[in-house]
Amino acid sequence: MTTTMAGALNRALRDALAEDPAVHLLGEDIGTLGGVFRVTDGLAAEFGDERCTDTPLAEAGILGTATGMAMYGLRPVVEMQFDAFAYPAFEQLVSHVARMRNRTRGALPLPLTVRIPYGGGIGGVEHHSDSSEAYYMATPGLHVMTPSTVADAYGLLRQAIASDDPVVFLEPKRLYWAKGELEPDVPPGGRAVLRRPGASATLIAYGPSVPVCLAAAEAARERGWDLGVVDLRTLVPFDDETVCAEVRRTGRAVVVHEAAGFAGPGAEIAARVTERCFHYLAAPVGRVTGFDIPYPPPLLERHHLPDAERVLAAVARLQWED
Amino acid sequence: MTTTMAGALNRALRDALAEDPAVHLLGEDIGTLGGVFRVTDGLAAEFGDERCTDTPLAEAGILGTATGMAMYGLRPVVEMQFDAFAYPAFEQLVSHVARMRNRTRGALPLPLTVRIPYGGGIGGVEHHSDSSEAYYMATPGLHVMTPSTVADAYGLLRQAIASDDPVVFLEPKRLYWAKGELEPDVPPGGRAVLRRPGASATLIAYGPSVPVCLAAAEAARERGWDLGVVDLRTLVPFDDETVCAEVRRTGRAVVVHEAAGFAGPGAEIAARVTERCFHYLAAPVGRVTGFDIPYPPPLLERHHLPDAERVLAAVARLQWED
Amino acid sequence: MDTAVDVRAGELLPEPEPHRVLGTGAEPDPETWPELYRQLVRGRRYNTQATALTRQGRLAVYPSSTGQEACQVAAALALEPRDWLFPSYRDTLATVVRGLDPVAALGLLRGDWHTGYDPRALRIAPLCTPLATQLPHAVGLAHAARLRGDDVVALALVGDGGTSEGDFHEALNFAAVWRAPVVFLVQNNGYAISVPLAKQSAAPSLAHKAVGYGMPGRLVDGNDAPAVLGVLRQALARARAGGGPTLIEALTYRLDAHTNADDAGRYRGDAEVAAWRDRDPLALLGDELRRHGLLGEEFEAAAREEAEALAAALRAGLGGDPRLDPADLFAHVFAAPTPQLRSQAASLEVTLE
Amino acid sequence: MDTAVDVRAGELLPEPEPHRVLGTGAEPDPETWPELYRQLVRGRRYNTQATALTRQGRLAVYPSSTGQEACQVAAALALEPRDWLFPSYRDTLATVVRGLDPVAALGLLRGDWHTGYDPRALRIAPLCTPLATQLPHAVGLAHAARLRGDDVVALALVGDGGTSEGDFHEALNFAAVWRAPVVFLVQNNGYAISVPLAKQSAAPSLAHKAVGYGMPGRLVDGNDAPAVLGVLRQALARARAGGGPTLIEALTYRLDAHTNADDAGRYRGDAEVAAWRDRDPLALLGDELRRHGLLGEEFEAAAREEAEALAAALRAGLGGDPRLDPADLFAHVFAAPTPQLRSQAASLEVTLE
Ligand SMILES: Cc1ncc(C[n+]2csc(CCOP(=O)(O)OP(=O)(O)O)c2C)c(N)n1
Ligand SMILES: Cc1ncc(C[n+]2csc(CCOP(=O)(O)OP(=O)(O)O)c2C)c(N)n1
Ligand SMILES: [Mg+2]
Ligand SMILES: [Mg+2]
Repeated sequence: MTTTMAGALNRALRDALAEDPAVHLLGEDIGTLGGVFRVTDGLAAEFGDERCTDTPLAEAGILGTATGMAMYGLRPVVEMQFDAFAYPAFEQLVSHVARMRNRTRGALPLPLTVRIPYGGGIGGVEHHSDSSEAYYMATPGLHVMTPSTVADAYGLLRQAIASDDPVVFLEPKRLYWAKGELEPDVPPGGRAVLRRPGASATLIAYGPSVPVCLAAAEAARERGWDLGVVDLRTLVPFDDETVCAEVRRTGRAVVVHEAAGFAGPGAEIAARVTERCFHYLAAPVGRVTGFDIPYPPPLLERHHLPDAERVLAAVARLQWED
Repeated sequence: MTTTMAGALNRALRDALAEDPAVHLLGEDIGTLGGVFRVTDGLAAEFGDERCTDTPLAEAGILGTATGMAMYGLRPVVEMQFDAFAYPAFEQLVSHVARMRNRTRGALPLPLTVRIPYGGGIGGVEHHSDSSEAYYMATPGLHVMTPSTVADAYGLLRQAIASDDPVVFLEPKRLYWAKGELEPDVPPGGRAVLRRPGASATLIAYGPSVPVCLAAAEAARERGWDLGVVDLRTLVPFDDETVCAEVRRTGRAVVVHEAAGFAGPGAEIAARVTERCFHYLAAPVGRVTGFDIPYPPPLLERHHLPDAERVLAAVARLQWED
Repeated sequence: MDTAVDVRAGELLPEPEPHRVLGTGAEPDPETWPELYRQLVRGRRYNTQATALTRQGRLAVYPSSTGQEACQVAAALALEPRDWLFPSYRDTLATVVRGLDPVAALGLLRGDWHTGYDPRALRIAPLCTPLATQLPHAVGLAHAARLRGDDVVALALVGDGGTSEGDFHEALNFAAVWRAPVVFLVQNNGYAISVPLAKQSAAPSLAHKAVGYGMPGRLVDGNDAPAVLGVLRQALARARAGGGPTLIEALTYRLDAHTNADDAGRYRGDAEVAAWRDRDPLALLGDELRRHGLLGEEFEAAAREEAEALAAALRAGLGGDPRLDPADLFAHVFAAPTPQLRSQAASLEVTLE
Repeated sequence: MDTAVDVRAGELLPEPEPHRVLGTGAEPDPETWPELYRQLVRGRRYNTQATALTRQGRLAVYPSSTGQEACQVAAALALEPRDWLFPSYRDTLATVVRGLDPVAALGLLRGDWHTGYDPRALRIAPLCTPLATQLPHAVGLAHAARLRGDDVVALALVGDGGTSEGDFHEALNFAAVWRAPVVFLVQNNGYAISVPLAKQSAAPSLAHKAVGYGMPGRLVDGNDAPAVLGVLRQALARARAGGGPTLIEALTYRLDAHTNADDAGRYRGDAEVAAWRDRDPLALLGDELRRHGLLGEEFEAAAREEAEALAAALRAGLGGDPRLDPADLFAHVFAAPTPQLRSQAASLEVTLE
């Protein structure tokens, strides 16, 4: 079935609600309105206000009450309206959601999914385009997933909701309307997927940057480079095996993401790939990222976001001479 | 003058209050009590409640009102009582403090210092021992400083308060009672310092891990390694020059910190050092860090925290054979 | 150990009925009422023009204050130039009434730099998007001014939805404990995007929150411009005199959708909107002025003309595409760019060459 | 468009004087009062013993509830076994009165694992340290129980300082909007570490915050155990019957320092403490029971004996050093350890060999 990523997410939520009465959705404007991105469209009508609830406008309250619901055995799925509006819930996320299982030595698992639309490229004003994944990656106790395809949007979200651990599920805003095939079976979370094989170098990306890398790989053919593209799909846990197998084969790698480079996700990826593939590397792992600046005004965002051009420039820097 | 780090910080605050009427301290229990670590001891008595204010118990409120005070031209210095208790203020920090200058194109600078006692090793219960520096490093618009010596505690805090930009000032709890010489002149923020020269390999650390590295370097002599120790002092901006000069000389490096390894500060440090020193490196940059777990109970923390033993084990892995 | 409750409690509760002036037989004030009316007419035109410009792609998004102009205008007019205004994203109109260049006020919503003006020039804080986060700023600024001995009051605007955020609570509490010269105006327009007030709060009124902080709560008809102005002026005077903060809830209605991108038909019916159209703040004040013969044809024509001039200025000012310099991406992150930012700026420059 | 304020407002305000039972001539309840007293005696001994154990290094830290035992005991006794208790770090005693193993309750404060017990066994949430963050958990759990059709009420404890946090506000608002079966008990002991209530709030009382959420606020003498129990039982019954949440403020006093590590002499005088010692909850109830001849010597002796047994159990249970397994560091981060955690666990094992 062909659908959009928003449609696939909607379908995943619907199927989860239908299959498991413990699943409850909470968020701002997710009921009657169906969410500002329409990801919950029709769900309140189908399952009622108590399964798909418009909460008061308070993110710590949303995540905190969802935590209590999970303590009672429900499986809450929380929507944060935009990336930057998840920050008020940061304490609940870091100090409770990520730690409840550990703090209680397994007695209180916390099966809770936090859906966060993230990233730029949609012309959003201030606070509507943050790439905040580094914060979640740096918080032990959270799984972090982010789909780049329609199939993964459905499949990973179902897995996230079914997980007995808390999952931060990052939805790339600018792919909400991208179309693709919905296939119910996708590889499990924690596994990266080679979206495109390539012999010259490996591009490592996730979420909104995967299509950028695929475009770059396409354009690279003209320049004689055969670039592979790995889609991480899951940032925590990290699939060292798949990523390193590729990098060892090609000996060259570039990590691409929208988040600021400094202490961004690419730092960890570059560091761990280097630790594991050092003697295979012809050049240091490249990073193509957003600049180390607050997210810029929409009219300048195209300069900030990695594009195929910048990816190829980084590939060119991979010391092809030697 | 010999004093403790807590004493040096107290002195820095006192001198700043005395010199600049725009400096105001805000925090929980910083007035009458002098702070739970006594860093503000005597300041309310000397400068009055309005210069050193016991606020209501609400961290977002503290940082948010301090932001408003800075907008009016004051220089607030905020104390967060413990690392994990800064999380409620995360939205104010990320969405406002870090961005006010940029958002207003320089019209509203935000000269504000956020002091945060951080790190473990003091037997603190849950939420009292977090190493949260990765969050601040990943937030463009913030300077991040952390002293490891009494002299830097004084000097860097004075610089932080004098800075026209917001500074997250991380105070290593377990060094509060460490003694040293107070010297008013220290190198400027943004500059790393070589605490100990060494020819075999370079240990890169900051804050509470600097003494650990110095001890490791001392112990390493027996094993025939001459280890240098770089104290970063400032995580943002990062002193590539000093760090890379050392690593190029030794060809081997290990980063040490208490924070969890995954997406921790060491990821950025290892990645950027590798980018800049790739062909000088005999081995990938090592990382000795806290595990990827929520901070453990006090009775287990010694296993979690990097010690000289673990540092030396990492040094041993730096491929000395070839 | 005296555990008896403070007797002031009763005085801090809001009146049982929202304060109203229009239609109560109150004597019109020829100084302020016509001026309020003139601004309401301008304000309405500003709203309709800005909304129209979104349709033409000249503005990325516009959260209209149509229906709420009485609050917007009164908020701006109640303040002295030395005071500070803390607007939310919906309050561009208030900034324009306060004197901000109408095009500069829309910078954020146009995709340009987040704050298209110098906040210190007219003492208008940046339009604030993260809900309720501007409230502690207002408190801190007011507190700082008082510490400095300056006669400055801060007025902070927030929506009904925003009152649910923790920052609302913390700000009001700090204000009361510090007796800061700050006034909080909640524009209760019945909705937070699609969420009606009943899902936001079960309180008798939002103004009833005030007593829990130890400040007075006032309730006012938010479509009655003289009433809003009056209540605001009282509260500001009280703050100025050292009496501390006040929470004001203005009952109003957002006649347009949340923004041009929103489809209000999904969550509210026409009948409800129609009922509020009958209480249009322009009509309410205009009718009363006419009844008292205070709205000459000439005055009305001049007001309309002025409004059209404002609309024309908007169209002209927003006609072209703003030219932003990519180098500015790095210019104001810090007082002086770090070495890292300098090198990133250089790399971008190379790409752009 | 009906803008008149809800008439219930008046009913939601707290009584002008805190509710009291002792010394009012109320008939003693022979069912509950002696049991309350027995628990108060145990509770006091628990507090003194735990504090003593900090001095011997057997406990890392202990936030004592000496002086607040009436609140602790009443909170535990007011609940049914099927209900849930959400304690803060100061409320170990309440968990012990509810039936938790007195040594397990102190795990956190001993440096052992954060929660030394299975929260589901006795329906006691983990002792919560980040202030007020447990309140939304209580609301969510109560809401979930109601959605499931279970007859479960949650009781959440918080301090006066904790009421300043945003999470307090958000939790109470959610509770009221959802009519969740939850009761909030604020133990107003006058201080947040060193900060007195006057720097925390300017409200007539903390119970006055309730009306701002649309729930009843009750004020009770927190050293009057039957009064606290009565008010709690009313509120819990109301919640159980679908009446929604209640905010209760209990006026009490922390006779000890904040924790054993705190020096209370820095921020409060002896006279203040002495005045509160005169209103010791044990003495208040004991005297009244004695006046009514309800406290036989035998009963008193048995209570003391039980208390000593509890203290002895503490000393015995905390005598040795707990043995923690370093492998457990990795065991419960996730349902199943990630490859990364497995390899970190392996590396630690190697070091320890
Ligand atoms: C912290 C935060 N959460 C969510 C949002 C997204 N959002 C923008 S406007 C809005 C509704 C606000 O309602 P209200 O406070 O009543 O103001 P109004 O729009 O009616 O003027 C929401 C949820 C936001 N801007 N900030
Ligand atoms: C979010 C947060 N900020 C700060 C602290 C540090 N802290 C621990 S107890 C305390 C005082 C709490 O006072 P109150 O709520 O009145 O409870 P009490 O200790 O009097 O029982 C503070 C500031 C914390 N635990 N959590
Ligand atoms: Mg609204
Ligand atoms: Mg207290």
